[in-house]
Amino acid sequence: MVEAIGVTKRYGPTTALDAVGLSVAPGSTHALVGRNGAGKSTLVSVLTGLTPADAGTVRFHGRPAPHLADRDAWREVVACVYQRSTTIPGLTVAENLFLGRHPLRAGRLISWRELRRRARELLETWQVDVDVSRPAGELTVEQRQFVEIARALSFGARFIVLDEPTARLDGPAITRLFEQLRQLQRQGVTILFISHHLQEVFEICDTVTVFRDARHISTRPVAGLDESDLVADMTGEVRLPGAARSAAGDAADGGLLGAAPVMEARGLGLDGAYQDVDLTVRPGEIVGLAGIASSGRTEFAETVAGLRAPDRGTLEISGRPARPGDVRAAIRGGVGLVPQDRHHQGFVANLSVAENATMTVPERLGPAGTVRPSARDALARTLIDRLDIKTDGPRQPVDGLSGGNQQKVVMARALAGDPRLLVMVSPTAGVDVRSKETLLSNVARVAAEGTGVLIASDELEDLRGCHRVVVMFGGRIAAEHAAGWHDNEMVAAMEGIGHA
Amino acid sequence: GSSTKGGASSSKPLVGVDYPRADTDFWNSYIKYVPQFAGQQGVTLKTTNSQNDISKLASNVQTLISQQVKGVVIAPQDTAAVKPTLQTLAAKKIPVVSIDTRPDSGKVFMIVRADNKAYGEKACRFLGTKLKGKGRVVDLEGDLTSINGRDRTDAFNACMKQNYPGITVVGEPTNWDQDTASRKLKTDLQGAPVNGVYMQASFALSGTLQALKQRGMLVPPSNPKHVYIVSNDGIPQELKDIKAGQIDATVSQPADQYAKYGLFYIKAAIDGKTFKPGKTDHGSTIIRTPQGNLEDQLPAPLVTLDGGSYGGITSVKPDDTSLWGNHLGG
Amino acid sequence: MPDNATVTLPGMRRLPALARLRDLALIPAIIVVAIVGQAVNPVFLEGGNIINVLQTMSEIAVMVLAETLVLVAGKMDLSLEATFGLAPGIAAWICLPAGGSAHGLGWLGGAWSVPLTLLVGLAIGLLNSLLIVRFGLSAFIVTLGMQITLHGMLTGISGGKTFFNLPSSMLYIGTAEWGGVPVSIWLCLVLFAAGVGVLGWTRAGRSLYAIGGNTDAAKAAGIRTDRVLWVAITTASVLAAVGGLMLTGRLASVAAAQGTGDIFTVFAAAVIGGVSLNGGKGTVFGAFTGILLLYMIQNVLTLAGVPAQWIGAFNGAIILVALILSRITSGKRQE
Amino acid sequence: MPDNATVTLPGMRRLPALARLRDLALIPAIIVVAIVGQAVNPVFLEGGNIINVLQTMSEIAVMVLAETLVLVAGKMDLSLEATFGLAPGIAAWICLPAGGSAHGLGWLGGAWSVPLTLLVGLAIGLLNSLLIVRFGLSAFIVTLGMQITLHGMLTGISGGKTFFNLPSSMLYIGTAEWGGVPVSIWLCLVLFAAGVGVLGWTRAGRSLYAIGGNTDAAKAAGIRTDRVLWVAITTASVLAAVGGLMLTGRLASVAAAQGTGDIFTVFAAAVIGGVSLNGGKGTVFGAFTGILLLYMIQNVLTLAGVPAQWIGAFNGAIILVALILSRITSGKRQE
Ligand SMILES: Nc1ncnc2c1ncn2[C@@H]1O[C@H](COP(=O)(O)OP(=O)(O)OP(=O)(O)O)[C@@H](O)[C@H]1O
Ligand SMILES: Nc1ncnc2c1ncn2[C@@H]1O[C@H](COP(=O)(O)OP(=O)(O)OP(=O)(O)O)[C@@H](O)[C@H]1O
Ligand SMILES: [Mg+2]
Ligand SMILES: [Mg+2]
Repeated sequence: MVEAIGVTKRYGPTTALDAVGLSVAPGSTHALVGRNGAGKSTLVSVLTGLTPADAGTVRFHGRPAPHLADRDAWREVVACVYQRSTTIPGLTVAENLFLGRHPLRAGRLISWRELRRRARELLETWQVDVDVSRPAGELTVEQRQFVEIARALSFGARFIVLDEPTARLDGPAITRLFEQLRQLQRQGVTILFISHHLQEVFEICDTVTVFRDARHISTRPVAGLDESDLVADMTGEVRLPGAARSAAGDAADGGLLGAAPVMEARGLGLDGAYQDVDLTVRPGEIVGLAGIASSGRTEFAETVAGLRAPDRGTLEISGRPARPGDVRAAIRGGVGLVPQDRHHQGFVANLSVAENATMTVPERLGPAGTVRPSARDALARTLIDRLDIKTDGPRQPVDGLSGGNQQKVVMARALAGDPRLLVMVSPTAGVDVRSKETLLSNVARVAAEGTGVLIASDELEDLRGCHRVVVMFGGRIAAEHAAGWHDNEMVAAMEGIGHA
Repeated sequence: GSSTKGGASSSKPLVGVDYPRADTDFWNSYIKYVPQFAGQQGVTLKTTNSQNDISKLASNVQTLISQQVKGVVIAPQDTAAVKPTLQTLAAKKIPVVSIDTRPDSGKVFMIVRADNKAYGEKACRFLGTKLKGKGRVVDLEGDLTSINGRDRTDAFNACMKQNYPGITVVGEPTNWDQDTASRKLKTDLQGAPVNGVYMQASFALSGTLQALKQRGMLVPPSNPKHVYIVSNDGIPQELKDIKAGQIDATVSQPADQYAKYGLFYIKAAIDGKTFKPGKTDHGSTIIRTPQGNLEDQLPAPLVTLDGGSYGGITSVKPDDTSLWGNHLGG
Repeated sequence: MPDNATVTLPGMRRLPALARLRDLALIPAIIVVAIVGQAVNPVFLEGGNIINVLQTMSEIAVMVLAETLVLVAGKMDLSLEATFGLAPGIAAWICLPAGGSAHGLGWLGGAWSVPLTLLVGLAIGLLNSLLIVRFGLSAFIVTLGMQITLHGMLTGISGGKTFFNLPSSMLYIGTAEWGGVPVSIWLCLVLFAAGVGVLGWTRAGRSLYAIGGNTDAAKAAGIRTDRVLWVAITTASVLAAVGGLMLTGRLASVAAAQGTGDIFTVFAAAVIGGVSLNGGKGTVFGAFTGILLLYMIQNVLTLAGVPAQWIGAFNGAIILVALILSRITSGKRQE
Repeated sequence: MPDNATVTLPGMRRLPALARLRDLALIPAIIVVAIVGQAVNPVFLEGGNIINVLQTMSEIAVMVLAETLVLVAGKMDLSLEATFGLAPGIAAWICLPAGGSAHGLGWLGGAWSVPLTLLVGLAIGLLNSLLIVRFGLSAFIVTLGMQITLHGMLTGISGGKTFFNLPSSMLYIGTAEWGGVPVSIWLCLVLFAAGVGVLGWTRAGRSLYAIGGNTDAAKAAGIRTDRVLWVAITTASVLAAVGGLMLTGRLASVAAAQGTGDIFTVFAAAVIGGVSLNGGKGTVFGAFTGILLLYMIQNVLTLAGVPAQWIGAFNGAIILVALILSRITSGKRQE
């Protein structure tokens, strides 16, 4: 079906792809896994004709790939959901869905009514409820992700590439996605599926290819394979996953004894998001805030970090009432934040890793409002090692990093100030297994050192390390589980089954 | 000047005046004079400002027409592009007086201007005489796209070539911008010695003086290093500088006369008077232009400290009461 | 009307039908000005005066249309004002007889002048595209450099003098009338109508919004971004040439300074009309209301006989006020 | 030097030490011009001429510095050129005696003129910030409106006349010399040095890059984006006022048109110097090389005695060439 032979791609000094080969059999669902920066997305943009390869060839059905400029031809052979959002904020959802293929009426004019009708139809099949004439820029991350998926799958291409489609989706959404994928599989559509959730690979893929450090490592049938083999291939070392969990476990014993809460919310409410939420986080305690997209978890977390001002209720950070909606005050009060959408709020793309990582701690960079590059780079290096960020060095611009490594930079920015309260929203979205361990074990470590942690997420791995998980549903706290809960009860709680 | 109260009565006919621009000393004194003389000449005014943009002039005249003016006074800075406007006015039988410039084509009742070529000529004669026909002179030209600027340049160069071949002229276009003027002058001062400067308008005045001062070349005529400076316009500051011996001469543009006779002729036209070539009662001559229009050529006196005569050109002293610069508020 | 119009009208999200209302944002302002104008001077609403306003704005309006194309596609073109002067200038230069007061070259007959004008516009557009799209230079600065160069070339070929006694074919659209209304007004309206249609109801037009909004995304969606940009930038230059032709006709001449400084008005009109400088937002109709508003106010000022030396200050104040008005009516922060 | 310089030099990621090389991108060009200039006219490299170039560029250069601040922060200021004229204009107007040829108001003594100039700059800056930061209006169009308004106000208060016989305190920085070098050159260099320091090595400076690059991320990192923007925009206006003061001093007068049209040069210099119009990129030193290059070339042209009518075309062509040069040396597509 599709065949990449000896594809090489360099970015300046970085080699993103080193003579890799990949061959996807017709009708198969082929997983592509690898650590952050392994070169997956780069291969994707080569396979979909967005970036030219420095060397090597790509063939579809044994025929050479179309000319780069011939976008239509590409669109016929392959459809893709890219890791980075490709919706156009200014245009409506409907138009985003049918960009470049608007339904026409007499005189080759666009029929907007028809366009909206088809858009509604399309989204209904995905049970996404958004007004199709809203600008895409106003959608939530999840909604936007679905728009992208729906668009890609609606081309009717026989070969579909999905680069971390689940990274920005919550549980039920992922289930919906997989239903659709199975349908396509039945129709004999070929799929290239990229994800850092290995269980997803086992769930819907039949073959899996592993990349490591820009090289092709292995391609094997999924059947009869177990997770540790994959991780071994990805990391190049044999080591059992779940280390993160135990790390968090250790923290659990150390924590909880902390006296005064670092964060205390009383009857906190934000119109249209969440209502009378009471929540405390103690030093050394890791509190999970579970819930699906619409549950209000994200908004609550952002309120704690000072990104939003609550409409009612009180919020205290380490005993002192927080200045509502003042991030700077929050940071100075000892709050560290890992925001939800890294591209939007996480980093300044064209600034260096160092500048981004130290942005929250200006006062440490030099006396009297000055910044000593040496001091900054030194501080940055410690963070790079601590989070094991794959980069050319503190001065590489963040836009040169792979998705997962960018996320680590955001994490570094949050940890730079040794916060007393660490607020994280979906912290491991798009982060590979090992990096996920690194991130979570860091969380465990800072907790052990007495920092309170609030993780707003729906990723079970994120939540597993928590001492307790508070589940939100429909803007209210719906349940609370102590550590050691079972996946399905947690999922059920998030779906609001049993109450509401 | 905004429109004076009271509509157009037969006694005080409504006259439209379009000001070419409001951002130069010279045209502002003109703008100041027009309302003053309007009363004197017995006309009511509607005024517009075409901000040195000929297409604005066209549409301004349109608005004047739709306000039923009986006559129009314009000062087209582009003598070619004004043609369609003149045609429109002719079609509406509205008499036109053109101030300061001579339209390349089209019918006007009277042209009131001081010959820009004469400015260049006078400047050339003065410098030529003072420099005894040899030396290096910088000509700070106006803007190549301005007809008046070009007339002054051409006349100056022609006169120099013909009468003082020993003098080299360095022409520097300045877009009427004093910073550009002073920058280019300074650069020229780097090269061979400069003996004279001709500023085609007063805009370059103080920039030039500063440039010379900075290089210690601002010395009295007695000193052989003296640089002779001729300016143009006759604004009060120039007259002061001549008295102070800072500059040596200027050509006084008759801003007041422009206003006075512009309105005088338009009123006459409305009253059905007619004129023919020959001397006038105000020391000027009316001639017939190649285009067949009448042109009242107002005198533009050369002003020098001693009021002497240079190369056959008589001049007046800077305190001469006939100079508009001497009876003007500011 | 393009749905993206909703962007700037959050309050109306649930009412797509009202989407196009955003385009009407300036209509209230325009009505107010009309009333004020009438109060200031009863001449204002007379047919003659309205035609005068429309005709004097028609040439610049065509440039506004051109700029809108480029802005929506996420680029800028500062050289339009220079093309506006140079295109007819070169045509006149080549077609006018050599020697005499005409200072032309006399290479070609007068019949060639109009095609030549468009050709020059085309050439400039292609050059701009080459530098911006092909070589990836900053559009702002490329076209700034082009603007200065082209102005300079016009001064150069004309020696600063004005071209006149132009071939009659060049004068036609600027002078002729159809049904008592100058051709330039008709032409301007037709071009804008076409613009509304293309940008609102054709794939090519919509792809401009896509490119202006997010080029990579547009590429991913199968749009040939480079090609679309070439076409947009080149079309803009040709339109500017047409505008210049209209003015040339009306003034029966090409002044060496034709177009100088107009680009400011063009941008002001576009932005006031709701076109974003960051690309991907704004409509042709909005841009039209923008330039119309500006010219109406100018006309009112003239009729009101504002003191000459304060005209400038007024013009600026107007742009600010119009801007604030459109900010209020759209209720959205601007980039 | 700001690390973001590396951004435009992918090939050098491994060599942070060379990062600053990006700033030197124009140095080769400058050297070439120097050689050509010397060949054209031996006067070129004489001290007198070099001082002449530096002094005549110093005033505009200060505006370039100001614009760089604003551009790095992701905004634009077109009104600087007007502040450049109006600030000293108002000071002169208020301090010059009423009546006589001075046409001032005579409200305050000459000693006040300099503080007044700066005050006006400050006021304009605050007004700009209010409209842009507080009301969220488009910086481009706000400052365009301001530009026209302020130019108009200068024409208005001066009645189009030039202010002469200024208080001596206004003339000082434009005329005095220290060690044979005009004060304005010293001042210009000092300001640029300060600029390099602030944008390169202070929090406030780096925060400008953060804001220009991604305002939301900067906010989320605790940077007081609004406050930083207020400071940047206001400082820029004050700097423009200083520049205006320098020119006023040098020409011992304020012309009604002072500053008009300079903004084009300012932008050209900044962008050629590597400052991005999309914010977050570029350095003060780069901007300096930009303006220096432009003025050196201008000077060479004057010395070479280029035919008057072609000067304009040359200037434009130069900007294009310089642009292409910087494109090649930086090897990165520009926005
Ligand atoms: N535009 C770019 N400029 C410079 N370097 C780049 C660019 N894009 C990718 N790289 C480099 O190429 C390598 C591979 O990046 P890529 O995004 O393909 O990794 P990935 O496998 O997709 O990682 P992730 O799972 O985090 O998305 C990374 O080291 C990255 O630094
Ligand atoms: N490392 C950094 N990167 C980007 N911006 C920064 C950095 N450090 C500080 N800033 C911002 O630069 C500005 C000046 O920094 P500074 O720490 O002096 O704040 P400030 O103005 O003194 O406020 P306060 O008086 O409350 O400390 C502030 O807006 C700050 O948020
Ligand atoms: Mg990736
Ligand atoms: Mg501080």
